[in-house]
Amino acid sequence: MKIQTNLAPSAKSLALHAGVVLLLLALNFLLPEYHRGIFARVLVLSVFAMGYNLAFGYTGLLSLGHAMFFAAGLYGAGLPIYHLGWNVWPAFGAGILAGGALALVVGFLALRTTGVAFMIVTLMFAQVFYLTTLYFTTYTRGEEGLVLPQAVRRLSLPDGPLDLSDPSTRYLVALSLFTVVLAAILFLVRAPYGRSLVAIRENEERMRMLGYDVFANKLAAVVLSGTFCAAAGAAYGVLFGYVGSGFASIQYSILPLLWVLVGGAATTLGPLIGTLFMFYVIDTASSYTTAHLLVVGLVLIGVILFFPKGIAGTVRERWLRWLP
Amino acid sequence: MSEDRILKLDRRNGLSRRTTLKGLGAAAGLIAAPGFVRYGQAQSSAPIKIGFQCHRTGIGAAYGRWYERVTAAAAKRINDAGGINGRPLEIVIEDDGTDPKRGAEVVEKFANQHKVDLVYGTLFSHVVVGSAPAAGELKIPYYVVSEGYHVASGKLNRYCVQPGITDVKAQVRSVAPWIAGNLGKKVTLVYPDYAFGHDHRDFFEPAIKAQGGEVVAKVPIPPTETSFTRYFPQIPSDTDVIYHVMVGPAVLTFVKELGEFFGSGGPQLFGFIDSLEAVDIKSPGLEFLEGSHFWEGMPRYAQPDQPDYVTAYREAVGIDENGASTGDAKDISTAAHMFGCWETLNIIKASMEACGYRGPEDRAAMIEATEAMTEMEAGPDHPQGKKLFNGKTHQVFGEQSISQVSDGKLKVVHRTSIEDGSYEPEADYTTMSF
Amino acid sequence: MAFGPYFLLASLEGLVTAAVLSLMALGLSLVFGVMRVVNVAHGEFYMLGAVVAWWVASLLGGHPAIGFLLALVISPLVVAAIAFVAERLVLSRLHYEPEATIVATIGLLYIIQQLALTFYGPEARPVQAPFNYRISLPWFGYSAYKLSVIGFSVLMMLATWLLLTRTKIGLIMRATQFDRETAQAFGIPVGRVYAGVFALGAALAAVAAVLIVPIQQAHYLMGLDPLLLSFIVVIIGGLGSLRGTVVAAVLIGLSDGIISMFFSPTLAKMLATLLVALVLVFRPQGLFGTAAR
Amino acid sequence: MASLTPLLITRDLCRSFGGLRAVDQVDFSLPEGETHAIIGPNGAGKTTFVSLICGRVAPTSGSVVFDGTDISRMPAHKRVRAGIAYTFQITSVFANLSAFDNVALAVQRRLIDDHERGLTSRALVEHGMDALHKVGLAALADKVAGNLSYGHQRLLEVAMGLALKPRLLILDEPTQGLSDSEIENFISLVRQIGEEATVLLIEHNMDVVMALAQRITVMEQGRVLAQGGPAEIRANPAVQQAYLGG
Repeated sequence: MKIQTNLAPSAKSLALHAGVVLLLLALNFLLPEYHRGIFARVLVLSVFAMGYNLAFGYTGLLSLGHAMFFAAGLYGAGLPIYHLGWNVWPAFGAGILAGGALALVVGFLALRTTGVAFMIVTLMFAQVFYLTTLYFTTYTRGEEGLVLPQAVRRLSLPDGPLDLSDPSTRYLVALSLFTVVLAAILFLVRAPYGRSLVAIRENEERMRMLGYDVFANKLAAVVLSGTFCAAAGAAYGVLFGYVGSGFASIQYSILPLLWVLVGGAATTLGPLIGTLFMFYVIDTASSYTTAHLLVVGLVLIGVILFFPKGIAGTVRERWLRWLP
Repeated sequence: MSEDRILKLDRRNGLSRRTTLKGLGAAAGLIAAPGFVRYGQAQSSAPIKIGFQCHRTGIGAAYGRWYERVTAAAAKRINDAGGINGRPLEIVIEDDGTDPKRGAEVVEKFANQHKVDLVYGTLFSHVVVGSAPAAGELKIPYYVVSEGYHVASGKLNRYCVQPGITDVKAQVRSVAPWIAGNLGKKVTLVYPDYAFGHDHRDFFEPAIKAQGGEVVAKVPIPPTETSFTRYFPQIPSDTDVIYHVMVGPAVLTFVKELGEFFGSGGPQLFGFIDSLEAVDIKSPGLEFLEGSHFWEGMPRYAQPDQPDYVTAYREAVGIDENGASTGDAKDISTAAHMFGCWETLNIIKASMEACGYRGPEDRAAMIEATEAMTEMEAGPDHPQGKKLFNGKTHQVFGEQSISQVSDGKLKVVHRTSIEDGSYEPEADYTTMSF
Repeated sequence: MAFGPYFLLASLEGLVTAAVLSLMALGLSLVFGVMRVVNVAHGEFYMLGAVVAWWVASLLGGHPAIGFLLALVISPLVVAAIAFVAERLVLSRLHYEPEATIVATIGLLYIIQQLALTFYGPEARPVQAPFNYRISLPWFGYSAYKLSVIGFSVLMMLATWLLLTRTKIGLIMRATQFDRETAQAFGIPVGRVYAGVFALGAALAAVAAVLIVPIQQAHYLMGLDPLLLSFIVVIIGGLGSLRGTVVAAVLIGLSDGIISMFFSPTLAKMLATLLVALVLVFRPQGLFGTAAR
Repeated sequence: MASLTPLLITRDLCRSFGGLRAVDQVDFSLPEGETHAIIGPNGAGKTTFVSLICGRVAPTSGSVVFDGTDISRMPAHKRVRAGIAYTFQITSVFANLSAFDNVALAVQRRLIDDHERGLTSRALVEHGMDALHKVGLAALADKVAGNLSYGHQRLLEVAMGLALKPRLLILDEPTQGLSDSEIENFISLVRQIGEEATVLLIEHNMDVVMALAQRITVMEQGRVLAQGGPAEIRANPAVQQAYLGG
């Protein structure tokens, strides 16, 4: 009997993930213009999905309020740029901080509940956040939103500023963020902390009786998840130049859930696969029919009926057991 | 436009003086004889492709459908008359779901995948604002039909133009004198509590003050609200006029509950037809609107004295004398806004012809040609009425209609002048680089 | 307006909201209680109810009451049938696994919404009230129909309560709710009971919708807000508690109306939502009944 | 065997559910190193009592003192880290994880606190396999826990408890549902554990109790009915009447 346990990702999985990142890097030079733009967007949004996956997929916390963390990052970065003329770096940091802090407060309160009640409570907190963005329309322009001028969307680097509105730069910045978060999650899920999150998902009471502080672990997961989502939001704002309350609406809480489920919950690459897949389903469907929501609905039901583990989850179950 | 500015433009952008002058000339020609000038021989017979960003689904779907019909009618008219520079016009439609994120993606898709010459046709402000950065980055002209103040505020970029419909700031300012003169001086505002409503609030108050009136109360309605009666007690009893503007599916409820609350004895009502676009005035529960007044961008009901070109326009887009679809009397149009699609397409044609548009390399020239426009005469190209375009703010200003409900129909009782709504420009896009 | 009449008006409005909300929430609560699943498409059944009501009413001429009453019968039946089919085709195959069901019902939500948009259209369309009478109070006017909605809703709640507590169907439902395996062992066709409960829940939403269409209009996006409110009501009321559901609906309806008297409306919505969220946080079992899990 | 100060003391411990007093004024003390059984009819409050000790249930009144420290208000996970391990009455393993990973979760928690050795892959395997060896499950280490036989799952529960290296191991009806031969093995396993740790055992099977317990506490209706050595309890007429049925 050979039992192995690694607290770090195996060489095989490291190679796979490095391969995915390299492939994405190559795509920057290979993809046609339109698809490159879409991939940049999808990369940012899959960071959102990866953040959600940490809470939902790994820890089993079904939140319907993650739009508030994305939007906290979006506004946290966008408002200082727009009103105070901040640079992108500090604004990006402010966005992440805003999302992390919000996640800490919301997590601290919402984690007192479980299951359906948790879902509803997060949904309601997100609704409050959404209304807040409307209430301060004077500063946020509410649903209409704000445009971050192209001129200020520059990332200052030692070698001179990077124009974030340039398609290639934007793609590479999005890919960098994606890579950082992917790597963080890849190492996290192999690490003891990641294992305890999965175990909490499986059997919370048992974990408590093994000496784990379940609440603290879950809270840390929510904060980390919220921080990743906020990073995606902040990046979205500075890369694409629009900040609006629509991103705080319930729809944007449901979307990461769908992406993660379709791609495969509790898999490292599932969020990317799901986000990409859903984007192209809608994009393709909308060129054939106006009824593209119908297609989305059918895909969802089809996936959940026939591939309940999502795409990456099914691959893992049937073929590649080692897939993280 | 002064000689001075042309030179400035030249120095900064390195544009040839000739192009600019040509644009100017075109504009001058337009004033003299609309549709007469035919610059630039057809470079090729390949169609000119216009990407139409359409609200086919989502909250704007009721508007989107009519925008689509009017666009089809206007494109057909242009093609029947020989196209643009002899090239046929092709409309490529993408649904934006009335969502700003999807809107930006659609602009990218138009520019990079469909390779259209320009993007056009967006109505809802948040989609315009969400899509504007993409248009600016891709350097593709973005002609919106939104009535929002976003373009004129200078917050967008040089590629964003609104030449076919008056913005909300001017609309609001232009009705204020008539309200103060005919309905009363003490006004209570009822508006949705987000950017669209705040524009009405912020622009109307100074306008009515300038007329010696005052806003006695402001009643914001939260965006998620579906019933409204409970807000009506906030309307002070000494109110002369209730100024109401709501959008979205709950508008009919709003107007109906207003009627139930006040019955026939309440204050005068002045509404923006946005409250009832695509809704039959004869719907049950709206009887109390009889006698009240509405702003209309363009009259929904056929007016007895309407010019022939208006009749022709209505026929072309397929609406009957009640402003409903000729095919289905229950399918009410969004007449007060959709004319903007017609006029914008005609301006696109005029701009392209003015700059001798050949392809995407002439996009900047095309924007400049539009910027060079000033007055537009009422006529088949501009059935809503004469207009004045401000090249600095990229915004057009036109006459507005004030209509009264009588016998369940809207009858125009007053037409405001362009001066009523005019305001100091607050931006100058022409100083921005392309 | 003076405080007294204002308060009266806010309370009346709150009660109308509560009346419709409690019917809809009751449907959600039944499904939740018996099947232990969250039906995210519940709001779309409500929307379908309104759309079908418009369709029935617009087919018929004559006195508006005829169309309305017919809609009150036909619309819940049609919606129940659709829900029944959806349950058999999709939910039963998912073995009512909570998360899978949430996703499937989100899918259902999109499908129903799209079909409504395609076949019904994007417009908001009204149904005429069965009678049109405006009660003139000294301070303001009020629709008599709105008051009758409260009455009818109470009747419906009573009928449902009788169904649950006094009939064999109710007994079977409660047995299934209590313990699925045992119920199965006693020969109760659990699958069909579930489908029936799902259909009944949808039908209740449809009834609520028929009652509301003369006040608000049928629109293909009308389902979301009532869905969120029903969620809140069901959780606050406590799972599977009929009494709790009604009390919570009245509480939410009234507080929504009355809080808006004192704060700017959007702020009022924020505060009310936050308040309810905090109630849930500190009393997750709701006001009545057992903890939501 | 008993040391001077007891490892665990409860004083006047009470817990009510609604009107029902599940545990009623229980004074109890457990010397270090003892293997102690709690017996009593169903509903006597045995599981509630041990739940109060390990912190799954909070007391209505009274106190629990472990190793000289009052832990009455200490959350469960901290009590576990202080050295109280609990194995569930109803099998509660991580069904989707392998047997080894189940145990590894327990080892991992302990190693995080063990600042000298620290948490390494090697230590994890070593300690985890050690615990599995003790209960005889080493050969099944890579099997998914949910697919193990019921008896093996019960043993896995015990292994998880052992992996925590507790000072006090609480076993809640560990032999329930086991076959006779499995019970035999189990008795020798608990004897072995008893050499290193204090064991508190709730058990219905009197053969197991008599074979293992140095002292026995009999509970009835939330109260302690009797306490003493096996022979003493067997001879106690009140116990015979109430529980052993004469």
